[in-house]
Amino acid sequence: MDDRVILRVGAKILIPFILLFALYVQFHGDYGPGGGFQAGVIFAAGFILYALVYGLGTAKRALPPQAVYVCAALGVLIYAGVGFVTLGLGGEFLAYNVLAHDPEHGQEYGILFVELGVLITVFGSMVAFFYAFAGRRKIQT
Amino acid sequence: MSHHLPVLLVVIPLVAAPLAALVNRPRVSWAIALGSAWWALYAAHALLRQVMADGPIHYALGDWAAPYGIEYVIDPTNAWVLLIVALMGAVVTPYALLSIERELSKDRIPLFYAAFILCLTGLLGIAITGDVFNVFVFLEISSLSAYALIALGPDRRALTAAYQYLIMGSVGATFIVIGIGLLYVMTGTLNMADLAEILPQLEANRTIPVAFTFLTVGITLKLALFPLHLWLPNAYTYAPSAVTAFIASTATKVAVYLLLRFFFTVFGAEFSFDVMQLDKVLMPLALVAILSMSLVAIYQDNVKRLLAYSSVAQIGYMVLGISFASVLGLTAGILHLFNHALMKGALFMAMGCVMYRVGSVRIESMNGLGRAMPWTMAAFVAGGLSLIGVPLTVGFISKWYLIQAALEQGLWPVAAVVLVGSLLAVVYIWKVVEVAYFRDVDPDAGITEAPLSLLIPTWALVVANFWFGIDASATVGVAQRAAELLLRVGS
Amino acid sequence: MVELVDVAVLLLLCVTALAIIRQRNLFAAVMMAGIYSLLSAGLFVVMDAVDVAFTEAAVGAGISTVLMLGTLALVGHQEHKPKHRPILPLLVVVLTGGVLVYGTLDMPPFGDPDNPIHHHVAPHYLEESEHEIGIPNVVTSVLASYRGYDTMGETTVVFAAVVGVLLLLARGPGPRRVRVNGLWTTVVREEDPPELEGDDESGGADAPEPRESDDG
Amino acid sequence: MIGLGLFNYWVVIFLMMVGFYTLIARGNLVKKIIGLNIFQTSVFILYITMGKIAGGTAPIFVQGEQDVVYSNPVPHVLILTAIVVGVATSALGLSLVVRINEAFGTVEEDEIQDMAL
Repeated sequence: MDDRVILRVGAKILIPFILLFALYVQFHGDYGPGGGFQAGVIFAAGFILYALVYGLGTAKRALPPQAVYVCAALGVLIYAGVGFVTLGLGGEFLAYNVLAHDPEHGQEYGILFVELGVLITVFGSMVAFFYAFAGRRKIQT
Repeated sequence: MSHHLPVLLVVIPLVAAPLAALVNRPRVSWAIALGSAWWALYAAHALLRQVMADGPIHYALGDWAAPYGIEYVIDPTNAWVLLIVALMGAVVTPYALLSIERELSKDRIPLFYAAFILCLTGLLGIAITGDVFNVFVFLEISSLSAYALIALGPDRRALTAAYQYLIMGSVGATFIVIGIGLLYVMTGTLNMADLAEILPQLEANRTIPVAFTFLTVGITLKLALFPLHLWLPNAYTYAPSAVTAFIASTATKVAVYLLLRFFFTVFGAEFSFDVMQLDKVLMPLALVAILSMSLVAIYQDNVKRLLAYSSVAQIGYMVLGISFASVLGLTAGILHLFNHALMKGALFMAMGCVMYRVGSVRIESMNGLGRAMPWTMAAFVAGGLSLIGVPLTVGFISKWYLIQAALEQGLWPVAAVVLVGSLLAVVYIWKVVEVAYFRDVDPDAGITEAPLSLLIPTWALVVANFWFGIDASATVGVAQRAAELLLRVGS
Repeated sequence: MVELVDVAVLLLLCVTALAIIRQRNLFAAVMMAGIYSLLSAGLFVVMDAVDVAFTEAAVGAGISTVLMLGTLALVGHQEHKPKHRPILPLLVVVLTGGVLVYGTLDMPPFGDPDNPIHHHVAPHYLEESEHEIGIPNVVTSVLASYRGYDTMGETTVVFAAVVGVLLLLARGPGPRRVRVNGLWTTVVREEDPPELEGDDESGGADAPEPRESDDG
Repeated sequence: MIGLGLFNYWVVIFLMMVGFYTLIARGNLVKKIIGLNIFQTSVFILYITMGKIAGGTAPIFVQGEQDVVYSNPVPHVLILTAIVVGVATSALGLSLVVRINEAFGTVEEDEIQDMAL
């Protein structure tokens, strides 16, 4: 590990910015290009970079596979949950208008939450894919 | 509540899947799967009743009116398909409990049920939607989970079967996407009803026929119509028993439904059959499928593979019904969707019982099983009779309508092929019966009857085979209504 | 100017695609597939699809490439020479392509604002989105609200893939194979219980070195 | 830009067919997935090409600007969905490849077929 100082220092500097950028993409998706999906992938990419540089074991200690797997399922539940909330408030499924007093705010909240669901599932899924492939050992012969 | 029934039908299983994955207790996951499957059956049945009584149901998701938003549209045809899918889900899930515990390691069971419910969700979602791109999304949900489910089979060839299915399925899905894109570029809409309205107004052009071709080929790949059936025999043979029973009785049915929907609702019968001359392609393919695949089935040593080839032949019957483009023909095809699900479900589930006790479904391992597992083999024989088309079974009803439809158009050679297909079915079913009832059982093997939780679902389907074979008025009524609406006659 | 970039990128895409077919070293092929994705992302920017370009760059050139490399590290990277000439696939491809080209002949020309595609549903989104939804990015408003149900389906597709991948890969370190009399034989089925326990490597048994081949 | 006529579509069709060919003609299971990716990415280009309007701009409103022509957002939305579906399919396909390699010791189709008989 010691012979990759540049890589480690470089990653250390880059990763916070990648994660920050992901958050920007998530919350700026209403005004510019971006949204939950892109943010999720970038978030995952930042984390995968961490795993590549510092080793899979360290990465799994920081973010256990079980947590990643819960994320992947949780996002779907959040998305569908927004739908159930709108049903409960008397609207059609995913009709965000009923979420607030005026439709425009309702749409804003609805989009915020479903994009959050997308972010969580996509982040969880991409890292889960990475763990699954990287954690598989080569066949010993 | 009942107003939201269409969306709840799909969304409750969709939410159940992540829950089943999260609880991580095999039996609890199974219970969640069972609950969502039975809910789907209840909802699908309620929808069918509502549609038959009050006409089509529309549900605007997100409250955005079509064509700006995505819309669920339910008419007799897809209510019928929804019921088939939900029914098979509801019957196979209780069956899966022990069958899967035998065939899969324990730590995978929660994920197995998650994938199983996702597959159910996807199939329901395809059948219920009125938006062509939404079809693609749900098609992928069902396909991805089906690939994973098939790969779980105990034999290593399950992996290659799943891979082959994944490649052919993805080609099919991509073709469908191309077709949708071409339709969209010419019309500017993705809503099926809207497309149906705009397409006839377009002047003759070369893009729409190409879109039609790509959609047909793409769906046909998913449908496993001869000669694009290559993925099916391996997939059905090597998948876990419960998965084979479920997928064999639902996935291809939903693909047939998509064909019906695109041919008759979106493009219209006139375009599909008069302009594109679809019957001249479909009918020969269906006839070749019936004859050649029944012949191939006779030469199989593995009973699941035998039944898989028989399924390809049976898909031929359904497509044959469509290719007549008449009310009788469509009625026969739509009826056979349901009837074939009942018979193949029963047959594959009987084989699952054999797998449970014997650990193999090769013909030579079934010596004397008629005595060792009387109920299982009786179910197999009953399903076989239905497959052949003996009177008092549902198979007879399907073939009766099919032959009538052929004779109505004076196509007596076609009717003859249907009969020959039945005779071939006698031969391959007899192969199994002979071994099971006329060979001596190996007394040391100590094989006993399958447990009740496997037998009861199997026999439920067997009873349905006779029930709807003796009194077909309900099923024929729905199928005929669906056919009339698709052809836009009498309404 | 736009046309020039468009044509140039398309030609580069063709070159890359053909190079991928010819390349037998799969590592190189995967890298070129990444380039292909990146180039198409560039093309999407030229065609005003910034959201798509963003995603394609992150997924096609990022995640897909990582997954492919992960696979190659496990399965080896040399492709065999095909044994026979692929006449049938070539026929299928030429036929499919021919049909598609035939289908384009009556399609409205590229970029024409009079295309039917721009006149039915799309203008509604562009005109109404601002006061119906209230956010400036129309792609986001269509994605998350007008066609929000599709997006829920999409999220479910990703989840389905996770379920599938975990079913196939997550449990067990995989079987061991040994060579017996010149034949490969699997000696430990991964269904065997002892192997199943060995998965949670949150300890530190193999901590620092995930794989040998992909940190370049 | 209208001057390009159908040229764009034809190049895209060529790209699609290159991917399709790799998918059906090659025996290496990883190469097939690469082919599938190219095939799908090219279909994405086809969709985005359809949505382009000459002189248009990305469909994001800018405060205070009038008379702007926006490109069609719908294909963008559809393709965003399709990209996700595509990566999900590749991930599943690749995990199957890994398992096939473990079970058969090869990822070449013809060798697997010899063994599976």
